[in-house]
Amino acid sequence: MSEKPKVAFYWCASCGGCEESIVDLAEGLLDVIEKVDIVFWPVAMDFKTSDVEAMADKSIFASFINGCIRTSEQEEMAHLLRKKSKVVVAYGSCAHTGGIPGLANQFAREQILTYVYDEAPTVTNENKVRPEVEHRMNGASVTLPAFRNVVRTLDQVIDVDYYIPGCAPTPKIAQEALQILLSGELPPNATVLAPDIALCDQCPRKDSKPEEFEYHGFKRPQWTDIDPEKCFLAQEIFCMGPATRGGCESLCIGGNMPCTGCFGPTCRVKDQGAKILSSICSALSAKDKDEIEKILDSIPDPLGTFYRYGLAGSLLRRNVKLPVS
Amino acid sequence: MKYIYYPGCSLKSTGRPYEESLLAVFKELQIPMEELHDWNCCGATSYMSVDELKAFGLAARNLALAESQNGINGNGDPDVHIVAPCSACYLVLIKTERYLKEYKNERKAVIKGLKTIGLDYNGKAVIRHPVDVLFNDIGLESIAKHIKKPLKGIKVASYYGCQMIRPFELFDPVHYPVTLDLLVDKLGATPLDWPLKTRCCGGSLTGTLHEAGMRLNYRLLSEAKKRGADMIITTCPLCQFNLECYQDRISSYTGKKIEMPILYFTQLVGLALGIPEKKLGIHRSFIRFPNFQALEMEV
Amino acid sequence: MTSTKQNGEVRIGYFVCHCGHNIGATIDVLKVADVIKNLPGVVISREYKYMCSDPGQEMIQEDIKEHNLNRIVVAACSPLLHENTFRRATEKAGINQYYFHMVNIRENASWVHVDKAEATRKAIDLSRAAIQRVFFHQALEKKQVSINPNVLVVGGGISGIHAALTLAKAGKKVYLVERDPTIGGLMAKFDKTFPTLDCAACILTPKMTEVKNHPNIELMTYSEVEKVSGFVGQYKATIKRKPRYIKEDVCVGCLDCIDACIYKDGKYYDEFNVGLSKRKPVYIPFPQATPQLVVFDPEACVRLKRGKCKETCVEKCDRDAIDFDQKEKFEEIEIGSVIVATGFQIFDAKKIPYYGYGKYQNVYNALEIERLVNSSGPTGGQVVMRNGEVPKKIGIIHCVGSRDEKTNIWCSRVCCTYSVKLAHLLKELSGADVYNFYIDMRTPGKGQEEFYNQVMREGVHFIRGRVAEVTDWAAEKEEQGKLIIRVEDTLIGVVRRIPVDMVVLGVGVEPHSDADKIRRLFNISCSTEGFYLEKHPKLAPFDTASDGVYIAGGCQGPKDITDAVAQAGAAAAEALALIDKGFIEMEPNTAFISEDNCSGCKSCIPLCPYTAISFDEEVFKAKINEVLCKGCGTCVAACPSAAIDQNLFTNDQIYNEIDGLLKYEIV
Amino acid sequence: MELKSQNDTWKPRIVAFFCNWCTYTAADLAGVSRIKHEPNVRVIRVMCSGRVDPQFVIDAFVKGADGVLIGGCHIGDCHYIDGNHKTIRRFAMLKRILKDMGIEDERFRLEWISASEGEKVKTVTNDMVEKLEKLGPLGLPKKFIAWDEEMNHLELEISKPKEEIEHV
Amino acid sequence: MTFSFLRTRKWKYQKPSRIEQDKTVRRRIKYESELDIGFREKIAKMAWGERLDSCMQCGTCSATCPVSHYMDYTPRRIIDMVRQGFKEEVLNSFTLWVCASCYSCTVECPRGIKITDVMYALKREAIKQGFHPKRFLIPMLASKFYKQVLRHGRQNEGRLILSLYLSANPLLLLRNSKLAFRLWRRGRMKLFEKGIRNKASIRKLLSSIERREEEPVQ
Repeated sequence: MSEKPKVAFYWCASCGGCEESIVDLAEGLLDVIEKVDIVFWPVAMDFKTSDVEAMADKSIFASFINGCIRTSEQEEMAHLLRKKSKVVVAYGSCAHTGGIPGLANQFAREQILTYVYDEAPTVTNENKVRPEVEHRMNGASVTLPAFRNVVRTLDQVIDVDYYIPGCAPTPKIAQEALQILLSGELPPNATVLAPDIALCDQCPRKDSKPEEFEYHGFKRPQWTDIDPEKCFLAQEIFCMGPATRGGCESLCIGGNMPCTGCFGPTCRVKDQGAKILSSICSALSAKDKDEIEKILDSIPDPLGTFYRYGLAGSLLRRNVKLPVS
Repeated sequence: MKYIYYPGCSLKSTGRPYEESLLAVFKELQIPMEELHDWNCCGATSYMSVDELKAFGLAARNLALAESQNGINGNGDPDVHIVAPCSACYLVLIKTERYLKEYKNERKAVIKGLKTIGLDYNGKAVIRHPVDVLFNDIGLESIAKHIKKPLKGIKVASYYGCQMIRPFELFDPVHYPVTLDLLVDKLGATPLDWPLKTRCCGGSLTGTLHEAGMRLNYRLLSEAKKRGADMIITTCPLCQFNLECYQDRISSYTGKKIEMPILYFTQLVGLALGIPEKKLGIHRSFIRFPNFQALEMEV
Repeated sequence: MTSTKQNGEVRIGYFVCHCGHNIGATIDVLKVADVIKNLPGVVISREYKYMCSDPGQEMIQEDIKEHNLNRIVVAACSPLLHENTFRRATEKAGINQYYFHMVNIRENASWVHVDKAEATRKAIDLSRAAIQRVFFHQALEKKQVSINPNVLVVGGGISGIHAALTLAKAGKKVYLVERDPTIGGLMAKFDKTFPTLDCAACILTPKMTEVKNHPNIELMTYSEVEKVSGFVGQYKATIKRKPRYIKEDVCVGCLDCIDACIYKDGKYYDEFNVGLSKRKPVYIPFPQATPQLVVFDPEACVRLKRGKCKETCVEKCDRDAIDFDQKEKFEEIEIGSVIVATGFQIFDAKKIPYYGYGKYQNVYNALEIERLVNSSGPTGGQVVMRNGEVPKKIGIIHCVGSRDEKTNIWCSRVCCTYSVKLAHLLKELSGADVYNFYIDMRTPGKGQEEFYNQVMREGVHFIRGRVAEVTDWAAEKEEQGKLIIRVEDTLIGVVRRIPVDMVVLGVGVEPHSDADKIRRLFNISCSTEGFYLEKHPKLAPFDTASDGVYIAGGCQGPKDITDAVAQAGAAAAEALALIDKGFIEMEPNTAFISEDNCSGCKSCIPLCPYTAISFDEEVFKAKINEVLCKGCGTCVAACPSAAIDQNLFTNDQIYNEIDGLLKYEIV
Repeated sequence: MELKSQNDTWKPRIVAFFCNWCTYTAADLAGVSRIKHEPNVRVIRVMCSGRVDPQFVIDAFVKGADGVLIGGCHIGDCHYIDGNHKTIRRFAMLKRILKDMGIEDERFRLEWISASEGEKVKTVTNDMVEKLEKLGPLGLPKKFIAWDEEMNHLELEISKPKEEIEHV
Repeated sequence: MTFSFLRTRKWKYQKPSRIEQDKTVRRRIKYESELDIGFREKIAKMAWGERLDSCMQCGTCSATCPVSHYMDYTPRRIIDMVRQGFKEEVLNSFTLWVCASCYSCTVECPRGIKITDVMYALKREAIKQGFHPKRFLIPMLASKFYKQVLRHGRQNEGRLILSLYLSANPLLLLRNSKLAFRLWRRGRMKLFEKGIRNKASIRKLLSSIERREEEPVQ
């Protein structure tokens, strides 16, 4: 047993889909278990933090952490695993670029708490109870992790060695990544373990995109009869494909849904949203201001569209007007 | 929308026929209008000569009053249209509005002053001349529908004066205004094309620099007469006063008899709309237009 | 950070220029050099009085050799001015010229700022940005493009004619395109030219004939440039040939058809005589028109309008030259360079209502007077007004539509002199009393002041003052029935009313109302007023920002015949220099696609204005044709996966420039 | 390493991307004509305003610019036919994004300045500086540091023994 | 000056001599040191006249002015004199007071100078510095008007003219009595009219608005 490399899995702010994706390896999972020794996986097995603390520094070969970092506990765990691991892998969009939870960076902490605990239509909370960092009752005290102001990607908290993109990472890409890591020939630091070329490269609808085109407005996929053979952009349905790293086997496209960008940008791009904006808007048909605005109105939530998975990891990270604390 | 009527001092005295005819015509055309409560003098040219900032303050008080009267503070209704029939008032209000918009320090000082008497000025008030309202808001076509007595056979010289037209090009070209002529044409009369449409009548110079004032008015009257005008219509109480009330004196200086009826354009419109003369204040004129009776006989 | 992945160790030499006091007076050059010295990668940092001087350049070269420098940054004037100077110096010292970068601390800093500390800070920021940028510079080669020796001349006025003849004489093929039925332009309408009073027709018509007969000139009248594509050396232009309804090669210009027309008298506005006479639907603009061909006016000709006519003209034409079925034709020509000489138009005096043009029949504009005094004009040179009388008193008003914020603010430059000329001609021909009303009398140039002096001595009145109004309203008896000019005689200081019979408006000149169309075809910029913008107001008044496109004559600004011809000659010489060199070197600022990174999303393809990007169906990736690419960088900014980059303006270079500019903040 | 005294009084810093043919030439003209204006603008020359990648704009803000100005040829006058059309389209969308991210409208500006409009360089610069002075610093680099300040608490907590934390 | 304010005799239409002959012998030259150098700037500030300097002395203003015949200096000369600092001459000039604010000059000026506003500024300056001629009606009218509005909030034409003529030249009253009577008979003149309701508020408003001269206009 002890010869097998030790591996840890941990989840932070995430939906659990990434954990699911590991289970999704199916038979592949057995191969993995054969090759490695899982020393920490709170979702599946009973380990305690103290178990990890007891390990020697750098004794874990690789820690796969998914989810972004929102609470003090997640920070603490990230730091702990960093200390104990040789390699830290950000697993999935949330850890990689912020993911869906990263969109919370549009709002202040207080806004979120108010909505979630007071205003959400499904909530009844007459006493206005809010989670507290520490609660004392009858001389005893209970603690909760602190809810931070900012949603962070993993690499904004600790140094990250590799990234496995995707929401969630496909079994194929996860397995390939594991194999690379286990092969012993480690790629250069901070590599994203997926092809460094945009999705269009592998897109089955690539040929159907015309060379000359312009956008007169954008249709919403849920209200549109989508031609299953034709490039989404050519149908004036917004698709993140051109600005998104490939490697996902075009799963969404196969399901007749446009790409939403979960694999993040290619390594040459600093800001995925800005890039797709630049590319799409350059090709609008409008010539004057009002026409342009009219077309742009057909994208009702530009921030959520361009930065669906990348807000926390984008250049600006967060609404800069929001209070610091 | 309700227009706010800002009469100014003249319309309450020498310009009474103007006020009477204006109100009558607006009533006939069913244009809602309400007098500005507790208005004060606009300051005219004289105030500008003594203290400009105070002149702006004086005029701005009216604008502020109008804004609060039309409920700008209450429901944020931006439709504050002040109708200022006297050209001098009209220009002073417009100039105030423009300059306060353009020059920050002045605006600050004036608003500060207004606040001391419990008023606020937002720059929302729009200043309109009745000619502008009739021409652009009501439209010649809908006026034409109300015409009961077309003014056939009379030749009318439109005298626009200075301050309605200059220095800002508002609703008429500064060099060759046409609105009144089109109106006259619509009423059935013949507009006269003459070059002195916008030449100065002298304003208050008739009272202060008598000779200059007389000569300016003589030029206007004699040129209109030479070109065959039956009457001159004006848009400003001071122009009307100058042109009308000094005619006998000008006649005695020059030795040439001049008898030219000088009407307000609203009086002319009123006649065409079939409003009785008395309601239009025509009985207050010094010089009678002989054909009025005949006009009433028609139709 | 002294080395980058691709470029090995970077050794930067930084040189900052005082430019005498031009930079030194506002920017603390010593301090700048001192700060930059400590930046990573900088091996040497120096300041010098005049960097562009020979010793300055030698200093750079010596330092390159001595310190083994491989990057050069010079902070001095604008790169538009001296970038090439320093690039050459860099090249001479043995390193690729594109390892050099220039920082503009004169036009962008010292000349426009007063605060010394702030200007110095700005110079440091800009220099730091350049230092960070040059890390990512790479060795590049200029690309060469061959030059097609054919030249397109647009506009057949005196400038266009002169330019075309100059080029043709040098043995180059010239296409001369003119939109009117004849060449000759405005000058053909003039009678005499100032200040020498030689007859315009006598000096112009021989040149027109020469154009017609020159084997190297292909004359395309009644034609317009419709479309232009390509780039310097390799332009393609589409010329629209409007139908004359005459077979050009058959018609001999006998003009019999004009006599035969069913209209016995002229009925339509005569463009050549600016409306002072009428012409028939079939006409020739003027007797010496070149080419000698008639034109049918489709708006006027009954046959063309209604499709039915007795066609007496066709009957009369024994050469069968009339062809009513002619259609617009489009011809494509290939040229290497272009001379634009489209001229100017005169100001429309109707825009100034108080001068009564168009209202009073005896108010004329200057061009009408040119025709009126012309011996071949509508009155045969008799000064007879529209009411049939000979004027006894004439007022000439200068600066109509010039020097006025409400119309055109510029001085039209020719009006003073032509007004003096017209005063002389009118006085001579009619014997009338002539009054000139001027604001300032501007008669610079050879012989002009002498001419003015001569006309003054002939007894023409010159009154200094801008006319406020021309009116027919008489204040006194002697003014009855006259036009009264109201003006302040500013030299005496009184306001005068001067009754005259005839008023001549010295209208200014302005860009053609459709000047924008041509301008955009050839990518020429314009100044605020709309005249075409020259590359440099002093040193390149005939060149434009578009390579291989030159301008001449009135389209560049108001000018007289002398200057127009001189400029046309200069433009032609410039085009010849380009042609005889045979090729042109172009900046290697093209975009390129890294094939490994391109996903083939085709986002870039529709964005290229020059169709330089194509899709390679074999590898399913986009490709840029380096020859067609002009280096705008639009595709680079739009590539969603950053697979495109641009030489000289790479993403890395710009990011580092931004970083360098703003580094001061994080201390 | 840098000049330490630079931060004494805050002055807006504007990063400007000027196109080579119109606005950069106009800035040169302003220089030649000695039209004095505010010294806050730092110009980066690009061949066409169409080269300005939205990433550059965001990057400039992130690196500490208080405003970003793009200068190009007037519509219809682009040296590259219609590069500025692309700029204006991207600009419109980028403006929306920046607004959503809390960056005020006045901080990001697109101006058409032709080669002959040296005077306009001055008016635009001065106007923008005036507006930015009113808005105050954007200061993103400092803001980022401030955001991450909250993570230092964790390190404090980690460094303390467990029991202590429970009673804090 | 030869203005005769009392001339009521018939004027025949005659050509007046247009160039005035001042026969008194006096020093007509001004040394540069006697000029007021700050005058130009002061007036430019007061009159929104940033463009004063661009005047090219074309004379359009004078030629278009309907009353320039009555001026001692034409508007063009006034503009130049302001620029050169001839403060006393300008403020003593009748030109300011003859200006009827018809704005013709402002509209026509090819350099966009707001000449009417310059005239207003000069009037203000002249009143402030006490420069205008005694018993000259126009400035007196302005100050009477000013006071009346300050007191009542509105002005009354009849009473304004009455008080003006009373203090200037009671004979003028006599001349205009017939006109007044005719107006009164037609109901177009009242000597008494109430002003605005809250008269104190006008005074309060106006006293609180004071321009501070040192403040730049823009």
